[in-house]
Amino acid sequence: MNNQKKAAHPYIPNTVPEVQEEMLREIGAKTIDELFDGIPEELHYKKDMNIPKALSEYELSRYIEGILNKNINTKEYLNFLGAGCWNHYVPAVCDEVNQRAEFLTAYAGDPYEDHGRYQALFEYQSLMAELVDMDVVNVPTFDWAQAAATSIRMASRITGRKEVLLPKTISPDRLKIIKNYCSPQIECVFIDYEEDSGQINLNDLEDKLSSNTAAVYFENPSYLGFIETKGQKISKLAKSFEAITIVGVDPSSLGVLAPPSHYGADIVCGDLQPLGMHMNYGGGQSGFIATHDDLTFIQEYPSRLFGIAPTVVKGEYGFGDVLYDRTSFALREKGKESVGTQTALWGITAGVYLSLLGPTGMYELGKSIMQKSQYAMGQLGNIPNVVASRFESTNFKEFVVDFSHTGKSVKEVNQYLLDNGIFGGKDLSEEFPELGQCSLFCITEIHSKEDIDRLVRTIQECIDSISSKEERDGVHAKN
Amino acid sequence: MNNQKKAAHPYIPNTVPEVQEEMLREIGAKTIDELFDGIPEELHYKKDMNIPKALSEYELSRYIEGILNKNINTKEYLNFLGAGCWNHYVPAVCDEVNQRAEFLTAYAGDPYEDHGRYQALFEYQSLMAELVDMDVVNVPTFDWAQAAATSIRMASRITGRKEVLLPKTISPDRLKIIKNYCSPQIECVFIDYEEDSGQINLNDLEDKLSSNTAAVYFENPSYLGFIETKGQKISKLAKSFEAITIVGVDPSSLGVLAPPSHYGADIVCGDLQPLGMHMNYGGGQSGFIATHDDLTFIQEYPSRLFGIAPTVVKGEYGFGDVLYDRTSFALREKGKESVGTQTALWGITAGVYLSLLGPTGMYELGKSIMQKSQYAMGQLGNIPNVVASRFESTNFKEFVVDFSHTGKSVKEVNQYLLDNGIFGGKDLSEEFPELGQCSLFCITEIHSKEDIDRLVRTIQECIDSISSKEERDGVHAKN
Amino acid sequence: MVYMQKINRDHKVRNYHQAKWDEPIIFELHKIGERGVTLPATEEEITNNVGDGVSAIPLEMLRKTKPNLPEISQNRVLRHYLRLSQETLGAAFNVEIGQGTCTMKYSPKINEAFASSPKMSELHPLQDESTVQGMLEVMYKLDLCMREISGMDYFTFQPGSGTQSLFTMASIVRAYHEANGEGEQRDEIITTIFSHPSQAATAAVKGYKIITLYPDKDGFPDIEKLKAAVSERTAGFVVANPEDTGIYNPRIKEFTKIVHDAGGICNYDQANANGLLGITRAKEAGFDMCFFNLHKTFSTPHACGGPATGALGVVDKLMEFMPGPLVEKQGEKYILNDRLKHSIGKVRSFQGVPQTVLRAYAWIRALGAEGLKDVARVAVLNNNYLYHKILNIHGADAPYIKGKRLEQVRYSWEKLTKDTGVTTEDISHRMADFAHHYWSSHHPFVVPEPFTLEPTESLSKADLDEYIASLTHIANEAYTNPEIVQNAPHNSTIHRVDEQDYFENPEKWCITWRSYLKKTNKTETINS
Amino acid sequence: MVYMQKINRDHKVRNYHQAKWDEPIIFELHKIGERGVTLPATEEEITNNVGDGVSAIPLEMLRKTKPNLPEISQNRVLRHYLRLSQETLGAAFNVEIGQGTCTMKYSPKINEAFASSPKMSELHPLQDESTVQGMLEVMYKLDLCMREISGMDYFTFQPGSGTQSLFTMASIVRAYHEANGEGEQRDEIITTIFSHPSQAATAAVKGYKIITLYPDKDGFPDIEKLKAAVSERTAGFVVANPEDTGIYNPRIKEFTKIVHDAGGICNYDQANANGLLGITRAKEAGFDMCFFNLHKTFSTPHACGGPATGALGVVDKLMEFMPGPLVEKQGEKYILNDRLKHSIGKVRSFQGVPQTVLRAYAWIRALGAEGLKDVARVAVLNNNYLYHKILNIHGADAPYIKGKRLEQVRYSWEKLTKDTGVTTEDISHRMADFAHHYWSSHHPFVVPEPFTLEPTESLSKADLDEYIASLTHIANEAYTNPEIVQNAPHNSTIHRVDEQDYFENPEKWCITWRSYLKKTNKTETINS
Ligand SMILES: Cc1ncc(COP(=O)(O)O)c(C=O)c1O
Ligand SMILES: Cc1ncc(COP(=O)(O)O)c(C=O)c1O
Repeated sequence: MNNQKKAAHPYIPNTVPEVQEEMLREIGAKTIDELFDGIPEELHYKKDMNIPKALSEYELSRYIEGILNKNINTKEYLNFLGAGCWNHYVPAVCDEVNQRAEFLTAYAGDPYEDHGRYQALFEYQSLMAELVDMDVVNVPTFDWAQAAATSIRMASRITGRKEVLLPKTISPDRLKIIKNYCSPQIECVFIDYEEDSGQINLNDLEDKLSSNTAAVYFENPSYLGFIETKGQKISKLAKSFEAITIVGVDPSSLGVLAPPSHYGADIVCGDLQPLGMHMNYGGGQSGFIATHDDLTFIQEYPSRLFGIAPTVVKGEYGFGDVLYDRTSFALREKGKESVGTQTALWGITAGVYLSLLGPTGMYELGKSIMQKSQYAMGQLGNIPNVVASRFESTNFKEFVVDFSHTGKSVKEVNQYLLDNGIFGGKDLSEEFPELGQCSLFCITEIHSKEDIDRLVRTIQECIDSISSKEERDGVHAKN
Repeated sequence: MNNQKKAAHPYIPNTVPEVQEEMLREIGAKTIDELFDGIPEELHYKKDMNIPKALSEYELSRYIEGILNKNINTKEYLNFLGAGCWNHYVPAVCDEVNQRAEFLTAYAGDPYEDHGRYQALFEYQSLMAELVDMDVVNVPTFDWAQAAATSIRMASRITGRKEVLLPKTISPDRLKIIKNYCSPQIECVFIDYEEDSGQINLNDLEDKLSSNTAAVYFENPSYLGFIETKGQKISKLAKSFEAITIVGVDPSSLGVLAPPSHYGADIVCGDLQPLGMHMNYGGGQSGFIATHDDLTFIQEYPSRLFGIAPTVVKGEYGFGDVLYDRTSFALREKGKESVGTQTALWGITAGVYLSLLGPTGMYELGKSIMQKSQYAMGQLGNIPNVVASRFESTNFKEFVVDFSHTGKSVKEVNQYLLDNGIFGGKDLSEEFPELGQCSLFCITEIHSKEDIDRLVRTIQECIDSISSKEERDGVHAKN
Repeated sequence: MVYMQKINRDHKVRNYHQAKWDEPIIFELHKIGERGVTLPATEEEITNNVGDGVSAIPLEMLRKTKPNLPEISQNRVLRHYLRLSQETLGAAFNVEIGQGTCTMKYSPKINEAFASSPKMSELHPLQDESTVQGMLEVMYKLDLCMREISGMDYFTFQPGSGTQSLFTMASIVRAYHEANGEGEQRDEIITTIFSHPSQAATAAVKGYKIITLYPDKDGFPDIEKLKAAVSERTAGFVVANPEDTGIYNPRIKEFTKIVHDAGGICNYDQANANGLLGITRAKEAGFDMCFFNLHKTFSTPHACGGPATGALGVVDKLMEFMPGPLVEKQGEKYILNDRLKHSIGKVRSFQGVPQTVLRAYAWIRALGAEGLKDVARVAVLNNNYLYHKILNIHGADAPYIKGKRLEQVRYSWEKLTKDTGVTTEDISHRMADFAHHYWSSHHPFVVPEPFTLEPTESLSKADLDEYIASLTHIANEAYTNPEIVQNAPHNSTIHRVDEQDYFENPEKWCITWRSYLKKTNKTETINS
Repeated sequence: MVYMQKINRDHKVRNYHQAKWDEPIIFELHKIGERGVTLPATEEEITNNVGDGVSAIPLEMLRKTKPNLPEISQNRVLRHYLRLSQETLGAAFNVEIGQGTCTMKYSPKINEAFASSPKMSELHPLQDESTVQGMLEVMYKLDLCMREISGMDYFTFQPGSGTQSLFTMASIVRAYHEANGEGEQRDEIITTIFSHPSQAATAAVKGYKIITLYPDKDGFPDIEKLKAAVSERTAGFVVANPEDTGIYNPRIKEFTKIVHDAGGICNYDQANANGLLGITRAKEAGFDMCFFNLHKTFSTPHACGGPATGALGVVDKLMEFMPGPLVEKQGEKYILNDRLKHSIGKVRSFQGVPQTVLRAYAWIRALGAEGLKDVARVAVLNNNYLYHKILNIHGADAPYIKGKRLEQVRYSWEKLTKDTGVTTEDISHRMADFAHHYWSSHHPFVVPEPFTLEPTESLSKADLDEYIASLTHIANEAYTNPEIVQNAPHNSTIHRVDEQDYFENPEKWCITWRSYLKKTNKTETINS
């Protein structure tokens, strides 16, 4: 009973020696090593990898939990960061569905094994289509940035043109991705914004539009949180140059904000993360693209598009891939861009979220975000020398707070907030130096009045205080 | 868009007014109130219940998490409490299975709807049967205490006798339950233990055995953690009086300890909690009963017993209730005791646990508990004036540490440990005053050497220190 | 034919098939040497210090051979149980109406998140009170809610079910009379035939003689029989109201008065209180104790049959008899009070099943007073709608007084069985073909060919209509094609268990796999 | 006949039926007024302060009518998706062999517990570094492990998949040559036909001309063609090894040398590295970059097709081109370094999908160096066993060089199709009847009537035998009863999609429900 052999690993049943021998016999090989004979001797790795030895499940869980305990999460601290990843409430049903072992571990089966996956994604497409009020939505891509890049490439293919106009207020992080996806074929040209309002400068837009313009891309709400109100004018201008209008949108706004299709967008894209995804340190992002049911556009999607069809049995819904031959799966480099594993589970989850909230929920979501963020702007604006919001536009969810006149840098304010259990807004001073000491705050439905008041109180305190570090160093922040 | 009606509650679809009207029309009623006409006016509750108004899911989750945050759990503090609820590692697969929506929300369906539930419980019975090496195991009862009480009542019915002998070292909490379940029909008589070893005093047992004795009940390991070694002798003695031997057992010991059937037990019972149940503040308890495949015993089970059978289709396993007509479901007060909702999900989970660990895992579990608890006893015993273990017997998992000679009460030691992030042992000084300042510590496979060393260090510190309270009060603990 | 055509979905019953995985018994998955999970290695320093540990075990107590458990890799264990789970029709999956008296309602997912949080699941029941203030707060606050709902004065959540609550009530009745010196004399408990069998059974466990009242022609427990039954031997009375018939007994206050006048204690079985929340209370009807099943009315999941909780409330004078400890509030702190003078002791280890208490409390807070009342109102609306529709099905009836019912109804297929030979059991099997549960009744079948349905507030009108359509469809089949019903199920995981005495004959029954192997070793293989 | 008889379980293929729920499309569950979840109410003080909030929205930007989403109670939404989940054959449920090239292995449950912990899931990606030290530690330590496994010098986990890794590699190739002033000149990337289509496709996205090598008679990319292809226009070479055939190209070092000599960069697609862990490494084979799919070799769940992670490693000289930021260790602290001189910028928002990085790291730690090597050894053993058995099935073959294969094989039913008319697609459908996945191949079908199987280390011999038995059974059916194969599936949730051009014809395709409603409104209902 005590002379135990090396046990099989729980994840690898056939580490049992007798089984290995039996299988080798069957194959007609003597050793497992023999099976690797096809690899030239010189390429055999002879050393032991420097990776610690196996942990049992309990040891592993204690070890990993120990590491994770070094994090401080947004349930522990009050969070006002947004800037592309937003702190919304995730209904428990969303988690239940995406943690179901079936959905969690399915992959690329046919509708005959994975009917449920196909239906759930078809439903996601359909629900999202209602939110943006367009007839075609794809199986999700990676994130907003990549969805935007693909939308731009679609526009470029459709128009045969090689230039895209984008607003200067675009998220720098997102822009990096778009640029990389567009280069070398498509050039990114930037449109100025109106200094007071942040809105796209229509004159500049008109100046830059040309017969080279494949598309005008803009966002609503913008990265800096304000609502771009001249959507209709922008898309008309674009159309007048036969350019395509692409609008990136935060779907959590669409219960109250007009969907871009209502002001002339040809392609709508954005991120699903607000619709039921935990932030996951950024791992909840998921991109969508929507268009009208127009062959010209549909055939340019690189993504899978699931369609509905009857089966040979009366009453059954079947599903399958629409125009599969567009894809790189079918045509390799001749296909439209590329497709592969993206973020399907988040698509299913977003579908669950939209089903749960329904039209009223989406309206209330938007409304409560409008109310709470306006309240926060008002309260923050009451702090002497704090300007909230920096831009004279209407904001949704996010807004720029200007600390330039407080004698404190955003960095200092954020450090003070952190010391008091609050994650302050995104520091914009590097990305947008022209704005001075500005910070992007995000308020959603999860913030109670007390949360906002606490933020305001703490910032007030911070501004009133001479930071202890300053005291220690005997210097004052200069800005 | 703004004039919203009172929304339907998410949990109650038919709170939609139009639907209610339609249904009332169908029924032929005017109002819902009318449906309650059968309740006399004077019994209608006219007031509003004093229960706060509904919270949305997010509000609820923040509220409840706020309350739960007031707890300190055993992942945060190092825990050495056992005493009937034990801190073992729960493999993730156990949680996955018992959180599956199907198992979580099933109840009392037939095998034609709930085949999986029947099979999983049949398998649990079968796995547990191997652990105790007997042929019959029931669908789980509430907990060890109630399983023991039922075992005693079974014995009483079989023998027609009204007295049960129990060791004085039995868990007081468990005893309260047994007594309540036995009264008024069956009297509990206590057997002395040997002062040095804690073992049942065989002379006293022999004195108390008589033709009134329905059963001798004892535990292995005992509540105080030592292994009762004279099982064979006890059961022989019992048999010589035609009494039934019942042994309560901690199943986590059965990889290394002989199952009671090997030393003459007729009925074996115990708690499943160590086999894959989180402690849940005591909500993980679950009782089992096992016997031989003997009609005399089987017909006395109050519990459901699932059996296997063929169906009309070749190769199908079917399941159903064996001897259903024993139960109170079938026979009301003429049935054997009573049956109803108990702890079936924990039975399924224990089955998963046993399947995961297998024979080797159960052996290693027992072995590592033996090793670690012996190590802990050794190290604690090295602290001057600390006696570990109080009893000269071999222990499994738990052991009694005697602080009587340290000048500290268990209460003081535990407070010191608590202040240092450790839940100390169960204070026995009230339950077993004859033992002085004794404490029951529990060591399982989850405790690392460093955990044990930390405990020992901290106790050493405590004993070395004059507690600040004593200092403040200017008094010394007297004991 | 150019455009897409609409897919015809006019079928009236669901085109269903249950998952069928044909899984072996877990022992058949055994492969020597495989492992499902490994355990933490004991540190070398410990092994050096104490050796292998097991050698310390006295030889007579050492296990000689390892238990004959299967050896299976983790993946395969998980796959097995995942498959079995799919073969189980949980309440979350079906139009859950057919398990009458069980109040199968929606168990909100958010409450599972609370219950499985380590802040709940990783608490040891003997932790210092200062470290479980949150847990105690929940228990205390649920107590307060329950008091509002029932009018009782104190609650315990120790009982692990309705049955254990009934047992606890019987225990308290005994302790009460004993404290009054009438313990011996009062040896009878009165109950009714439509009450849950556990009412009678648990009273018998507590040593009581049982007197069972049968229904009068309207379906109410016969009040004249009650009058005749009470005496100085009456210890208590235990009843549900409504009973399984769903008819509220309007004379209940007379009942409790009769019992009280005879010196007995009145116990209210409110396992299914779903039609009564905020509508009427135990106290006003004259009861001394009542209990609720948190796993029924209060939405906690049924978990294949527990763990669960019976929330037991008592009036003031019975407080000192309750099982301890009780959670109390002392200033800002919650404490456990275990100093109840005449306490019956305990009925379940520690504090019962606290994770269920937490779920129930969260459920109440998600509804508020108004929502709780909506629960009752909609449950009753749903039930009356169903009732109305079923009375229109050929062959179906609901015995006893006509008019409205509360939250459930016991129906009868007496006519259909007479007409067609198809029994309620056959229909039960056939309902499985459409993904429905369907329960007949406890024994004895006072109502012939009974079935008992309880739609809760969780179901929509569309759900009810689906269930009704399935019943109607099967009733039609019974009249037109009875074999299809009698040979059902057809679309379940398994087919009918072969009609032999596998469960009654000691030579054939196999309660465990080892028993199956032993018994079948003596015989041939069958090809049924 | 007295004793229990053994139940005959000698059937060779699984007696299976997939769950079939016949669920409507979610819009059909709409009932006006129902709600799935409610949102927190805005406090009155706020409303008093700012009004309804929406009035502030400029009129032209205000949504005029609510989105036409369905209104459904929570219970029903959950029921719908739970049912759909059961209709999905997740890897956790089947003998997962049939999705060749996808490395469908066991995703340990413990890793899901880590990933769904709020300590992971509730982190915002822009939190101060001091508050995400645990997260950064995991990323850093996985980087170190990956370096060991590959020999590369730095890893990024930003790419969201294998495809995005390939895109990133192409981006780095471009940036590298641009930095060397050869950006314009080097405009060709060489790949192979047996490589994943994304290799060619992503290079094309980065503006490259693609040169595709076809296999020689043994199945290796034709080395002579490579020699002919390279030139001063060669920017890079990208290849998998083994390719989908499972044959390791023993001359791989010659390949990389040829490309290097021409000035190109060599990229190794190691999406499926399951046969190679601890056996052979990218570095020694001469590659400059490689990537692993954490959702394949490293066990993270495939999630219906993401979120996922491609772990991309580069040699030192390419470090400055990587997408930023990288996680680095500075003393005891982990920091994000975003100061890479020639960085291509980014490919995915923030840091990619960190919860997947966490899972993969936990998986590696559960295995250790030895366990990782066992993964490769057993994956290869399993594959050769399967290969050996399949070659014995009448009608099946595996083209190209005979002898051992590594972790997968591309097979062919060429003979069976010729003999019987049954195609690989038919067999795919029939495999569903026994709960199996089965994948043919990417296009074009270089191998006729192909199928591609990849058993990982997660499967036992019994699992493999079951899969083989199903294939053998179907091959027999093809020869004896081809219709049953050609009309399959029979036991799936649904039957074959009607053979019309529903997915190719713009008048018929319906990519959303609203589109379906619009198009079918113009037509009759069909009763297919
Ligand atoms: C009226 C009534 N009483 C008691 C019970 C027993 O409850 P439990 O199953 O929790 O023991 C039930 C359960 O169905 C019931 O309906
Ligand atoms: C060899 C190879 N490369 C690339 C990929 C693409 O990976 P992903 O699906 O993650 O984009 C795959 C996926 O199947 C693959 O097998």
